[in-house]
Amino acid sequence: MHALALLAACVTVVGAIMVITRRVAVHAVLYLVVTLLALATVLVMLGASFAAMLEVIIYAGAIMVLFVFVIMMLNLGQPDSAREKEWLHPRAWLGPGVLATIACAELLYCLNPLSGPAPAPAPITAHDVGLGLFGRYVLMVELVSYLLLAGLISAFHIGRNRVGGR
Amino acid sequence: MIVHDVFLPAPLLVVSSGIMVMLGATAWRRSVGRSFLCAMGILLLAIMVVGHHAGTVPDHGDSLFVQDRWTAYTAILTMFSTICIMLMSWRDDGIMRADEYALLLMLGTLGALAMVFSANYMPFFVGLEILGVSIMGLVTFGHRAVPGHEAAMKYLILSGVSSAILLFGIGLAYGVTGSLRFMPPIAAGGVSAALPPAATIMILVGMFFKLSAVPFHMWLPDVMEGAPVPVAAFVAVVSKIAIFSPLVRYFGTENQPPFLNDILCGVIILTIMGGNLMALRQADFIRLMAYSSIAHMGYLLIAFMCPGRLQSGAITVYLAAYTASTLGVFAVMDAFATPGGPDGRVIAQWKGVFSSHPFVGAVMSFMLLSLAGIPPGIGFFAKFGIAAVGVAHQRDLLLCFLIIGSIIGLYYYLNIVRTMMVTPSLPSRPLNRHVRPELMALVIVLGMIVVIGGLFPARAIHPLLPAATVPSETRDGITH
Amino acid sequence: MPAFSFNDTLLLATVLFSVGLAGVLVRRDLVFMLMSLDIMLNAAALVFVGAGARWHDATGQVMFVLILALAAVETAVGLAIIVCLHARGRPTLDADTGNLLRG
Amino acid sequence: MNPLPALVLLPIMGGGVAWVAGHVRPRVTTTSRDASWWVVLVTLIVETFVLVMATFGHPVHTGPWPGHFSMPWIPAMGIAVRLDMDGLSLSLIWLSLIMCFLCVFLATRQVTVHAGAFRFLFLATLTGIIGTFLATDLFLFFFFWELMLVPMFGLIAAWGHEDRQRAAMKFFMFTQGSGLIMLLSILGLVITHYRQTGVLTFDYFTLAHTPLSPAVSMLLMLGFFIAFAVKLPVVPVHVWLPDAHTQAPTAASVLLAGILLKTGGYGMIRFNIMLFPDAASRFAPIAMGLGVAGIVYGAWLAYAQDDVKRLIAYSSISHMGFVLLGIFTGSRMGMQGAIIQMLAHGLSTAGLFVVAGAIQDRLHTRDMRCIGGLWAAMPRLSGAGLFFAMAALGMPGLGNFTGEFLVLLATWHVSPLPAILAAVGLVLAAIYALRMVNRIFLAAPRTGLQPVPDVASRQMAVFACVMVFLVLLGVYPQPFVTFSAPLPLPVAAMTGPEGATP
Amino acid sequence: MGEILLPLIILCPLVASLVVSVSAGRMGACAIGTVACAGVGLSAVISVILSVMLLSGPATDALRVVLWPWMRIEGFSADIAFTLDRVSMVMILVVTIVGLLIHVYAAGYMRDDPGIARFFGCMTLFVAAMVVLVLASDLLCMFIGWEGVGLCSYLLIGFWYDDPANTAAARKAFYMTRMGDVALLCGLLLLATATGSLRMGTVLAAVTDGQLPPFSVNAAAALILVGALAKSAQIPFQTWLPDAMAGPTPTSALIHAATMVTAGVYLIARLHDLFAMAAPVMAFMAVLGALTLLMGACKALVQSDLKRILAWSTISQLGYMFLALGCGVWQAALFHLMTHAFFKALLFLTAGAVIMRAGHEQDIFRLGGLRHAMPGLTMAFVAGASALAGLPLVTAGFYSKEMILSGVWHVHFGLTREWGLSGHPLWGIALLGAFLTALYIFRCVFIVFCGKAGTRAVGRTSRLMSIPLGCLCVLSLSGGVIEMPDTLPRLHLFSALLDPGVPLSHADEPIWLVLAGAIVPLAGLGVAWVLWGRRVSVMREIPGQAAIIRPARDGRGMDVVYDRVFVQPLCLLVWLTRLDIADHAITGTGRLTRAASAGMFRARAGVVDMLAIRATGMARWADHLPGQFQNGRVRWYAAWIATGLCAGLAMVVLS
Repeated sequence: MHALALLAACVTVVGAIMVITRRVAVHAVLYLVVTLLALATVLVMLGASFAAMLEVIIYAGAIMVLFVFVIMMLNLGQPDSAREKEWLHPRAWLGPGVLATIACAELLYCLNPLSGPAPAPAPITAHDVGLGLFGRYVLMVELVSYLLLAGLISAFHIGRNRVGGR
Repeated sequence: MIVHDVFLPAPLLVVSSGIMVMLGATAWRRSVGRSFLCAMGILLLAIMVVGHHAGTVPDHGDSLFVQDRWTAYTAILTMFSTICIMLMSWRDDGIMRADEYALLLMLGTLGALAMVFSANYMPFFVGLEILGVSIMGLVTFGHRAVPGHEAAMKYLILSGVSSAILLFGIGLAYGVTGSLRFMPPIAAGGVSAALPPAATIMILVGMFFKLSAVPFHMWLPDVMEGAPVPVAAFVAVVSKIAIFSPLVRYFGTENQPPFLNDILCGVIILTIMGGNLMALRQADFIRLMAYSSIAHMGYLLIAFMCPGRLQSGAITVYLAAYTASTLGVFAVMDAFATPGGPDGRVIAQWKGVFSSHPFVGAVMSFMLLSLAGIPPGIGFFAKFGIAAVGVAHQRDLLLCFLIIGSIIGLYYYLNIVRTMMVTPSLPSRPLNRHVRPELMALVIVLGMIVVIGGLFPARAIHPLLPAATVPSETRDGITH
Repeated sequence: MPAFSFNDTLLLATVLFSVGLAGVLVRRDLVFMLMSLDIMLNAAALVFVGAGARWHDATGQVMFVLILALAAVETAVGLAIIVCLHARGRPTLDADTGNLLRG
Repeated sequence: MNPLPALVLLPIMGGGVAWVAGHVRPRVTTTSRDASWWVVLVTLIVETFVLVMATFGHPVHTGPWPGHFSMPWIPAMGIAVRLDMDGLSLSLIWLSLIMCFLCVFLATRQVTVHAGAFRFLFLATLTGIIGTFLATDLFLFFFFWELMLVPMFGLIAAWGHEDRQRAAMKFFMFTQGSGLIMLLSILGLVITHYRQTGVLTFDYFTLAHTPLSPAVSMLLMLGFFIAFAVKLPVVPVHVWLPDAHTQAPTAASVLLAGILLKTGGYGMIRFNIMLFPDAASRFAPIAMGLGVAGIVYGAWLAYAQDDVKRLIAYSSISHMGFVLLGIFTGSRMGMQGAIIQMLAHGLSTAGLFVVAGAIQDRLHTRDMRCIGGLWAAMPRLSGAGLFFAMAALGMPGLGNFTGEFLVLLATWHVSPLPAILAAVGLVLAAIYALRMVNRIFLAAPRTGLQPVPDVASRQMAVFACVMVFLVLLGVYPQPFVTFSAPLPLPVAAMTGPEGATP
Repeated sequence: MGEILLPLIILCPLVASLVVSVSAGRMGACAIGTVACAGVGLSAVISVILSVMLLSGPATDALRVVLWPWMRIEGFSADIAFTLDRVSMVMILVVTIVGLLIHVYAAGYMRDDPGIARFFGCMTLFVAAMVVLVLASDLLCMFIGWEGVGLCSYLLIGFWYDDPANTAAARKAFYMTRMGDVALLCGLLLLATATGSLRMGTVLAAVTDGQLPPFSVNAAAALILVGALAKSAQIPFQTWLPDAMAGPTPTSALIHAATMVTAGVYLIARLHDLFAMAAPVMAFMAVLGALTLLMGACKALVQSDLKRILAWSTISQLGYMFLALGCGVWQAALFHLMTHAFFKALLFLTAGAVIMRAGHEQDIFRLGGLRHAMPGLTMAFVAGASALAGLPLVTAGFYSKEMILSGVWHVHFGLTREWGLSGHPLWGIALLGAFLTALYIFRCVFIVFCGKAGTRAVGRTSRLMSIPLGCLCVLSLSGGVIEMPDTLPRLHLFSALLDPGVPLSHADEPIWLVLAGAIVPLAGLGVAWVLWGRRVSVMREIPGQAAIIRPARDGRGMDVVYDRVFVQPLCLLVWLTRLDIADHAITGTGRLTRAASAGMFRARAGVVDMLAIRATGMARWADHLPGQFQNGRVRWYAAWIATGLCAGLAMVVLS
């Protein structure tokens, strides 16, 4: 395995851990961007360059902007110290942490006897993905458009309601 | 070349293009009434074209969608429920202020239909998400904004978690089999034996969450409580049917994996007991219905667990009974609510309804009795079918819990009936002036369905499940 | 030239998934919850891409696109709700306090 | 025309009309004869005609028993509307009708609040009960079995006395819960039959020939037994009965005690004994023990009551103990005794409940410590009460004695000890019955009782009819005995019935 | 014709009863009395006619009427059937004729009572039931009458229900006899099981043929005996009869002296073939009868209530009858039954008239010197008293008692082969009883009618009342001459009538036997005269009453025992079982009682009820628990999802 790959994986995991442990939301968003970028690297190494591009552009680009926007809008830049102090208390995170660890361990056990050499196929190019997207899965694309429509309308309604409700 | 690979059941087509039409109409001139009418027309059309499809099934059989009698049945059930919910919410003044309600409802129905017709993880998952996102929007339509948003938030987080788990499971399955075909993964060469079960379990967790089986049920009461009454009905009915239909397909096509038995058993027991026990102490009608819906899913899973010639009848009748009775309860609740007065959400408000609104009280108790499984409602036959299936498979433990659960259920359903019979200390209020004729018609129609279905359930017993589940034996052994 | 075997991908995805899960479970702030959710979804997406690489199938990446869309929608709606809740008198985005809906 | 479906459907249809009629003239007073009451009366009269037709008409022997009706219902599961009638069901239906007339004349006129709905529920209960007596499709039987509970629940919960809600819930929970166990047994039997023959049917006569292993048949029989035991009621599961009887309005009490309990006995004869004779005979010692316990325990608790209706309710438990005892003696004599006891108990207890209801209507209390010395004020009512109390304590010459004697005799054949213990129950019966008589009727008049009107002569005439029936059962039960005998299950080859029915 | 007339004997009083009951409040007292008397009178006339017809036929002739089959079930059959043979003929005559006389008397006695309709309704119903009892040829059919008379007795004892004591007495009577009835029923069940029928002929034939094992015979006989003892108020059931005097006097005369209480005697006489096969039971019965007669006499001697004296004397006389039955001389028992009916009815009716005219005063010590005020009644009472005492030759009682005495003297109980029991001690007891009888009844006579005037007599005895008294006077004085001891002219009309085959003659009996029987009552009379009769009475009261006699006089010996042993524990138990636990705790009678009452409360509420409550509580608790889970926290919910996931995966991992 490439050292780069190892590094990317490590950065991903560490970044994720940093995301969930930050007190300040903006820091967490930044770490999340780091995580996503590292993940894009991993995707590239998996031969999915198209996916990596999307990850960078849409995820790290668009979605994270949403986060930042909301955080700034709500003025969450400063930690809510009274509340977040509790976070330092082991009581608050011990149980969930243990639960997540158990889930992780069990999943890892299921995957553990890893076998079989990694196949070394050619990378899947954007062409292949495009053929899939607009060939077999064209209906899915249409459906996803409805998903986006639903999200749009929901968000619209929620937002509109806020104004109208005042 | 593309068209050859596309197989699209007509209802999906109709509903999705209908949504476009509605969008267009909204863009042209906003009118809530028109969009409702339009939506109902589309749904009726979709019901009519159930069974037709566009395109052909690909030769290799790896189609995204599938169409058979089971899908047709559940699709009709779904769309019928949506029509009922539309009628229920037609002149609801909280909802009528926004015309996107009908749109969201249609989108949710589209998602549900996508799940119903799916033969592949992909449309299943996308449909699930469309449904989920629509529900998030719908939940916020209530009179009370904050609970609605809180409910939507809860639903969002939790369904996000469950979606992630589901997706992870699907991903594992895809990794194992290399295909997104909708069936339990089977260990193929090169991966560990523990991987397919793990994938199955993760998928199941996702499904159970949507089905609100205990211990993944917690969102349902909160969401239903925060939502307006018609939306609560939508959550309780349409999303349940939509998830149950693929569930049957998922495990119906193959022999069930052996480890599934224990898990299902445990979940069923937990679901029946949890749902019923928690319903016992509810003072809020909608929460009670939520828990009762959880318990009903538990009963339904019993039938799901016991393949055989009785299974299809049991499941179909139970679904129909559950749909009709639950919709009936919500419709009556809606009819009972008055703009300024009680909204019928608290059980105590139903005190003395038999004196003040005899018709409402009678229909309500009728629906509740049907839910409790007492004749002459269709619920009686439904529960009978479930028990028959259980006995045929000698699921003794489950049957015990079925009976215990039913008795507890009886208690809380009857408790409402009892409350309605209490003579009110206050003089009875004047009758609801805002009688909505379409709502009354809906209540009457649902009542008729429950009665006629209870008295003549024969029509619903045809084997509708995916062909593989029904043994090939014909009905020669039947007397008469 | 994939440097990751499928199993390694799964390993990474699992860890990522667990971290995301832990985040949802541990944090009380809704924004953090949404972010953790995104991490979990990313983990799932990673599995798909890895599996697609294993079978040399574009389907994995198609799924990736779909998951991406989902994540976008969920984040959008979630943030809308957060903004709305914030405006409605829940200045803290604490998911634990001030619950109106409880059994 | 086949009278059986008409028998079942007439009451509920009439009830619907009565409900509507009750809405036509909502201003109802006790004195004005309102339309819905007349509808009920007409319904019952028509029903009586139909029943006469069924009794004396010349049946076409299409089924194994004299009366038969069959219509497919749910063919996919082998369920059909199968109604069959033999002497047992016929006599119990007659009893039901008599009870209903009694109620209509004496007890339903007092209901003024939502009288139409009351009458509808009343007749709906009757439909359920008659259906239970007639159904020979196990599914249909269960259907009616559950169906009769709902209107009864409504009657108790809406028109009952002070603690009606709890009583109604208790009643419903117990009977319904046990019904579910019976459902499992029914399904078990059907599925077993299906496994062995490949025929999926709920037909009683077909299922009766299912070969069963002893353990299975015992299990299935127990399932049936529990449901019927709750309904009968047998002592450990009688808890619902005192409350329900006490809190129910008079008409509902009459129906409950008069016929609803009889469905339990009917079920035991028809399903426990006739479907699982072997298992029943193995179970007989326990059942007989339960019966004796019921006799003594019921009588004992009846003695400790101050509430009139509660006292009568406990006496019902005691009497139903005899029924259980008789059914499980395993001999024809015991079964006949049980049937006669059911008929007689229906009449006598119904009479007592009507009397108690009349007292409550007048004095607004059921507490025996507050009522007393009614003879001076109401000699007619008191005379009726005395008569029915005597019937309840097993006075020879009245119906109850005939039943009890036959049961005791049959029990003595099996084993003298339970018979002696059951006979001791008769002493206790005397104690509670006379205690009641001496508290209410023949006692020093209480001070502070305002003068109350006696029952009218017309109503006395209704009482007199019931009394005549009781005396007839007491001194000339032979026609009833032959008439009400349950016909044996037909052997496969047999086409016509053997039993002597008129 | 007999077939039509026989049911009419029952029907007439029954119809009269119905008419009287239904027309309550519409007919006047006179009309009611007329109807009742007419009903009973018709029945008496018919029975006389039938008796004549019967006697004109051969001796074994019997009139049998099967009205309709009662029950016909495999293994058992019973009919509503009646038989008029000579035994029942005697009884039916007694019942109807004495009944008629008492009815006529009662028509006068009860004239002013507001409840006269109820009274006559019950009285005529009683006659009907009694006739059923007597005539029934089927034991089960007889049981109808047997219980029917009990019911009427209950209703009539509690006739004046305003006084709780009266209703209590009525209930006591019913309960006591009901216990006996249950025993009798068990006996009948035993016989029915063994023979498949309860027709007397069938049963007796089966028994005499030896179809039944001896144990069954003995058991059946013992059970029937218990029933008879209870009905006839013998030891140990004697306590109800004195209390039963709470009813109107005609009731006491008819039911508790003349007819109903003798039903037990009659029953055993009818079944004497059965009892003949059960020697131990016979011996037991004889001993019990002897004890009862002695005890009854002793009790009667120390009573001060006139009606109670008569009641105890009834018990005592019934003891004679049981002694006779036990000794196998059932003819003598029946004979005594007949004469006893005459003179005891007479005594009661006279006593009733006396009491009524003396202003409802029943205490003999407050009465006194009534001889002058009411000479007619005095004569009647003296006639009855002498018949009761059995004054030789002139009274009916003498002959019947003599017959019993001689029968007892000759009896020998062969209990086992080598060991037997002679009847001589019993004879001694009976003789002693005869002495005491004379003593107590003449004590009563002397105290009430002689001596100082105690109370003022008011009014007159009405014609309606005096005519029956006259008739009964004649009957009780002369009714006995149809049967005489062998020492006297050999006249055995009565025993010949009953059992023509075997004339009951004891030609070898010593003459002193008869003499003893004749002298002892006279001696009793003399002693009574010495003690109470002279103008300056030696003593007003039995000496030494302070210590021993008071409890006896109270007449409550057995009552107290029963009260302590049965009634009070029962009442206590019931009291405990009806008491609320909270109430009881407040009374604070200690922890033990509390625990006991808790247990009893549980028994009352039904243990299962309790369990159900517990179960509900558990369910509530279990229901509350998940409520803790549903606390509205998203994280918490998500944690449950994760837990579910973990559990599912663990299943895979562990498998």
